[in-house]
Amino acid sequence: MITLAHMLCLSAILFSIGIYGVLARKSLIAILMSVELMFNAANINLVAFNRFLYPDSLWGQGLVLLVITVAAAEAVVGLALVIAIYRNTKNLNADDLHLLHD
Amino acid sequence: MFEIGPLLIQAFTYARQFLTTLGATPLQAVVGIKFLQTTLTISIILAIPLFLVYAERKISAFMQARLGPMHTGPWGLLQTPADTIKLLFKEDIVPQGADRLLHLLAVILAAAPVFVCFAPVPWGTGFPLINLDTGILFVFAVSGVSTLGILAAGWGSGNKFSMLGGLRGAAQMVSYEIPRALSVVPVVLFYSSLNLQTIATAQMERWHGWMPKWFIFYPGIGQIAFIVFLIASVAETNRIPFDIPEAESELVSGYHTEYSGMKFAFFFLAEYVYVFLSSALVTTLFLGGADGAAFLPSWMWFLGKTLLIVFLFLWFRWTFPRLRVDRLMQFCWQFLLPLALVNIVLTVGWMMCKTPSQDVLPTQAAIPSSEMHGSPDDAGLTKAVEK
Amino acid sequence: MIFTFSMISHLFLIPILPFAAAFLIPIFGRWLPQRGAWLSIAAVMASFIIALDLLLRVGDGSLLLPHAVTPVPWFSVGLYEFVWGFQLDGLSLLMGLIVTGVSLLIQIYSLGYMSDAPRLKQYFASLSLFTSGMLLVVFSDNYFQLFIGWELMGLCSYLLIGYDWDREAAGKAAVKAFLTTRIGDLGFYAALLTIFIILGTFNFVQIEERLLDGGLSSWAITLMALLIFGGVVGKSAQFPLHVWLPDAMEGPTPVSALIHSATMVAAGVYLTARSYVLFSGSPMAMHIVSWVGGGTSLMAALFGVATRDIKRMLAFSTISQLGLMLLGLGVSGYSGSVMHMATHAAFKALLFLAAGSVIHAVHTNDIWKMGSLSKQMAVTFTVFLFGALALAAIPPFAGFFSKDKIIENIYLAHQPGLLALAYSVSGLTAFYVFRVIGLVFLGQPKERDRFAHAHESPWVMTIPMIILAFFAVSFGWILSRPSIFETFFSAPLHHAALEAAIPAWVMITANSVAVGGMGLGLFLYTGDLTRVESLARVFHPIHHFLFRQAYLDEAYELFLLRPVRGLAAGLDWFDRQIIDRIFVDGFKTIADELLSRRTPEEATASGERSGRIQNYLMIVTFAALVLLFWNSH
Amino acid sequence: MTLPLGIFYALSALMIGFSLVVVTSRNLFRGAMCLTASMGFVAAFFALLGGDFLAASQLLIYVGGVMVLILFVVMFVQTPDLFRARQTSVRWIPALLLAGGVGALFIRAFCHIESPTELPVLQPTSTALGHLLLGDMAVPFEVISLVLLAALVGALVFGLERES
Repeated sequence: MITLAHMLCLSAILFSIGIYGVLARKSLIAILMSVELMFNAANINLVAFNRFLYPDSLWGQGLVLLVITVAAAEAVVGLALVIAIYRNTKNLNADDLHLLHD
Repeated sequence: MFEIGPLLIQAFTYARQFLTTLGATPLQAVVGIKFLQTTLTISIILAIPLFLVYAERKISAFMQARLGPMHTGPWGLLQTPADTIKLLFKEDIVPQGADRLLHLLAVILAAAPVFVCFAPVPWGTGFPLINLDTGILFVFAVSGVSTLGILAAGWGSGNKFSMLGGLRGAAQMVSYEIPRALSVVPVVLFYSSLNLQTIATAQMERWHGWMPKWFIFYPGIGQIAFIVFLIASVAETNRIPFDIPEAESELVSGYHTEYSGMKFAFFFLAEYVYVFLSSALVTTLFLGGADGAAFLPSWMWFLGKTLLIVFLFLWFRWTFPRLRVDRLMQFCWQFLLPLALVNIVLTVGWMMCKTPSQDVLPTQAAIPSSEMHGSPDDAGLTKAVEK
Repeated sequence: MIFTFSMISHLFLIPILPFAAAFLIPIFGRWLPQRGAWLSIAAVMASFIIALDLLLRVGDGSLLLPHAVTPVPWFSVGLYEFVWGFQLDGLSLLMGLIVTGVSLLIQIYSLGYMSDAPRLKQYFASLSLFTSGMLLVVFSDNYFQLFIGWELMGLCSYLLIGYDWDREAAGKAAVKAFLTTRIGDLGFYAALLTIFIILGTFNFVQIEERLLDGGLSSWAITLMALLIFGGVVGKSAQFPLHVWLPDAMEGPTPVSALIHSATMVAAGVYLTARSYVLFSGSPMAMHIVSWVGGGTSLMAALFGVATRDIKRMLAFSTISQLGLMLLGLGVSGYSGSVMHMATHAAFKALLFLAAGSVIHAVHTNDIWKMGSLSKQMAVTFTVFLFGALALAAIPPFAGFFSKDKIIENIYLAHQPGLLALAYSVSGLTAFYVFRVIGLVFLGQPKERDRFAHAHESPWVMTIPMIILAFFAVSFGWILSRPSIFETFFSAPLHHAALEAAIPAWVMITANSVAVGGMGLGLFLYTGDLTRVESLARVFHPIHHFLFRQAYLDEAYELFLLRPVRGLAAGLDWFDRQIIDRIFVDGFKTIADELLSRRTPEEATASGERSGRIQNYLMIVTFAALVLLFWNSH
Repeated sequence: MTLPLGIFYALSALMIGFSLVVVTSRNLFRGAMCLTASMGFVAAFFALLGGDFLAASQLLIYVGGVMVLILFVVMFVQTPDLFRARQTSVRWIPALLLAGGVGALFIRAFCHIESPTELPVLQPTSTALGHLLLGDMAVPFEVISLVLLAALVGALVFGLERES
């Protein structure tokens, strides 16, 4: 039987993969993709909690819908930024983007 | 009298009992039967493009006062099998600069979703493969995946033209998905359910006894929704008025220039199946699905209406000039989308004044799936999965 | 309490009309005639008519004073309900009439005076806003609402002093005025708080009841009174905070006439009169008020003698008269000083307008450059003369009645020092007023070119002056009629007026001193000025000392502003060197150290750039990890 | 090892595999494709856990919309070195340790959660979700539309070529 523990461990693995991606990847788009991964891990958690702990209500799924929308909005703005950065600096290497710093 | 639906259901139940007697647990039996049903459906669906290709050739020929294929078999009936065999033996070339895996994956991504979309479509009484509660949404979701197939095809073939074709195609499909989904909203609102089966059966009543209560006949809201959905579907399948991605004259047939042989055939197959799926959706949503007088079996009615719509698609091909890319986008965003939105408002208005007293959104208890026409073992599946 | 239209008795309308005009003018100014001037005048006139109507209804007995209007609920904080409350009693009706009347006349006057000035919309909007602020102060029935009007007036005086801000001096003067009055307002604000804490209410009537039923320690009352007096000192330019008024003359003359003579500066005296129950409750407060008032009036009178600028002379005279009023209040001469406030408003506004028309003609403020203008500007001369006579308190004129009452009260209060002070002030006042008349109107023309084209001001300026002149002459007599005196100047209930016989010599000395000052002034400064030069040589050090206003401005700069600037510089150094250096940069170096153990330069040199964004993300994740680990145990 | 558990393990193995490819692959396009695959599997998990409407909307929004966007941007931004250079910066060792640490801690914390075994039968959720979204969650539902509007405008502002 699939239990809550299964689901949470799965989402934990996915989440840590996402963190690794954000920390280690060079290109901005890869970072954005890893962030999407983390969003999905969180969503799995929400649905799992909703299914196992509060089966009769649907608040978890409602929240996941909102999270999906916000993640989509965030991805849109992030990608627009990536395009703008690429157009100005012709490279998307996260390490080179330190204009705000000295 | 030739209602195949119930016959099939009995056949499948006997098969399931037979499997359980063979020692399979009920869950395994149900899954086995489902497997059998899906193969059956897919084989039917695969047969359709063969017919459609032939039909398109013939009809376009008649429209241009010529005869079309006549030599291969009587009246050219064997033309499509001949084509497929030809394509089978063609060498399957993969461009040198291209990403081999992606080149292959693109075809799968473009073709596979369409077959999945046929699951919730109600052919007739007792027919839908699975009585899916989120019917129409599931169809849109899965058909969205085929957009990725086009992008992958564009990128996978390595050359600039196909990439451009891929980009344009994907942009077109993504933007036409929105008016298509919005044009369905009035139907969903009206019958307050996403389930295609419920929508089809809800259109079974009659006005004054003779006029069928199909959604298309609702004055105003029905026609607009029908037209918007039809146009958006034509665009979604990249057919002539909107076939920018593989416009021969400009982009050397777009994203599937680098495809040859069986992969190319698959793309065409996917396109025609998609046309058939769209017309099936049109019939389910607007023409009352399998609703028709008793002298013909319900699935025959369904097939007839769908082929009628397919004829429309073919007819469009030889009547409308190709749209320029920006015109195409402008048409979608500045005409179709607002029209669909206005239609939603009109529908709500209609529903408000139609039944002001009774709560328009019936707090419809979730209909236990077994009670519907759907094959009885659906319920079995859900229970089994749960165990 | 549902707010219905009928509840607005027209008393509410008085402050609201100018307030509305103040906001309509900037919006619709461009299309209104005279860029909105007439709208502002119409609004003030409407308020004046309403006040007049109230006066008439008081006159024929259909309205008894004090008459409270049902308050309009505004907002409630905790238990206390803040309301828009209006109250009508002798004092507020009188002040309301004066404010609307004087403001009306001055706005008509400034049609002529400001005809060629830029930004007229802003000028008239500020004037209307000021009038509504003053009326709000005058008619409000609680301190909170009075404070709102008080602040509004401060704002408008800043706006109007700094009217032509392209002149650097005007800008500086406006800021100076605003800051000095702000210091005073701090006192008043503190008073508001203490009153609320101790008495729990802002409403005057409730305050009076709670004070009368006693049980309050005297130091509390004194504290409240003195804090209020702080606000009064700031607004009415008394001794420590008087420096802004002479500089405020940078503003256009009608502004000085309205704000810096008749209304705003009188608001301080009004406030003291309104909270008289507090002041009379603590003898120490009364003592301080009278001595501060007296001292200021003497100082200002001395400065007045030594100025070269006609408007500065009037400013000093205003400060001195205000000091006198506070002196009167200090010795519990309530009715005398309130009457003096009223008469002073009339003749001081008149003097300012006349000075304005003189400046308008000769385009300079320096009285030593003017001469024998009486022939060219006969009307202005006669009007100025009436004002001067009223100011010097020569018997038939307005000033005599009110100043005489104040001197009587001083005598009754058995304060010989203050009495001598009062006498010298009235003498000096007469002297410097007629010194100016001698120099400006009577003597020979000092510079021929100014004298040549000097001409009388247009009717729009002279008519308001003539009306004010009429009041300068008759106002004292009118106000001292028993019936009017009773309604307007009856002291607050519990205060028993000291009714004792006043010996004749008190009045005789007062008048003789005044006439003596007038004679001396005229004698010295008309005709040939040789005598003046010889006197000047003898008194030069004193004269120069007074001319520089006892170097008070320089003293403030030295003892107040410089230390404050020094402190600010020190704090800035502390913040920049210590806090930034240790905390902000420190963490950054630690973080960089912790992670890449290489500064960015080394990193770039070695080809591997230490990506800053991901470094910080690393820190964040590490911290999260530590937290996670810590609380899972 | 009942069928659902089998399905679960298969799906999760595939999903983790695809996510690892996303994070480690040199070729960005391949990474994006694998991300699409893993999102498909997430939708499968939603369906498994009773969120049928959710699974469809995840497919529709993420796979149909966001991934198409990401692929668009990857296509626009194809710098030559994008496919040859090492994709992870030198810090991948500390990153791996940190990610591993966080993952391990989470799993250690989650392992011992016991959940109720008998659960109600899965019901279709579309109607109920509809009532919930427009009933109790009406305010967040409206606010989300503002968030989307802001994102739209923001994206336009950043994305548009300015002729300055």
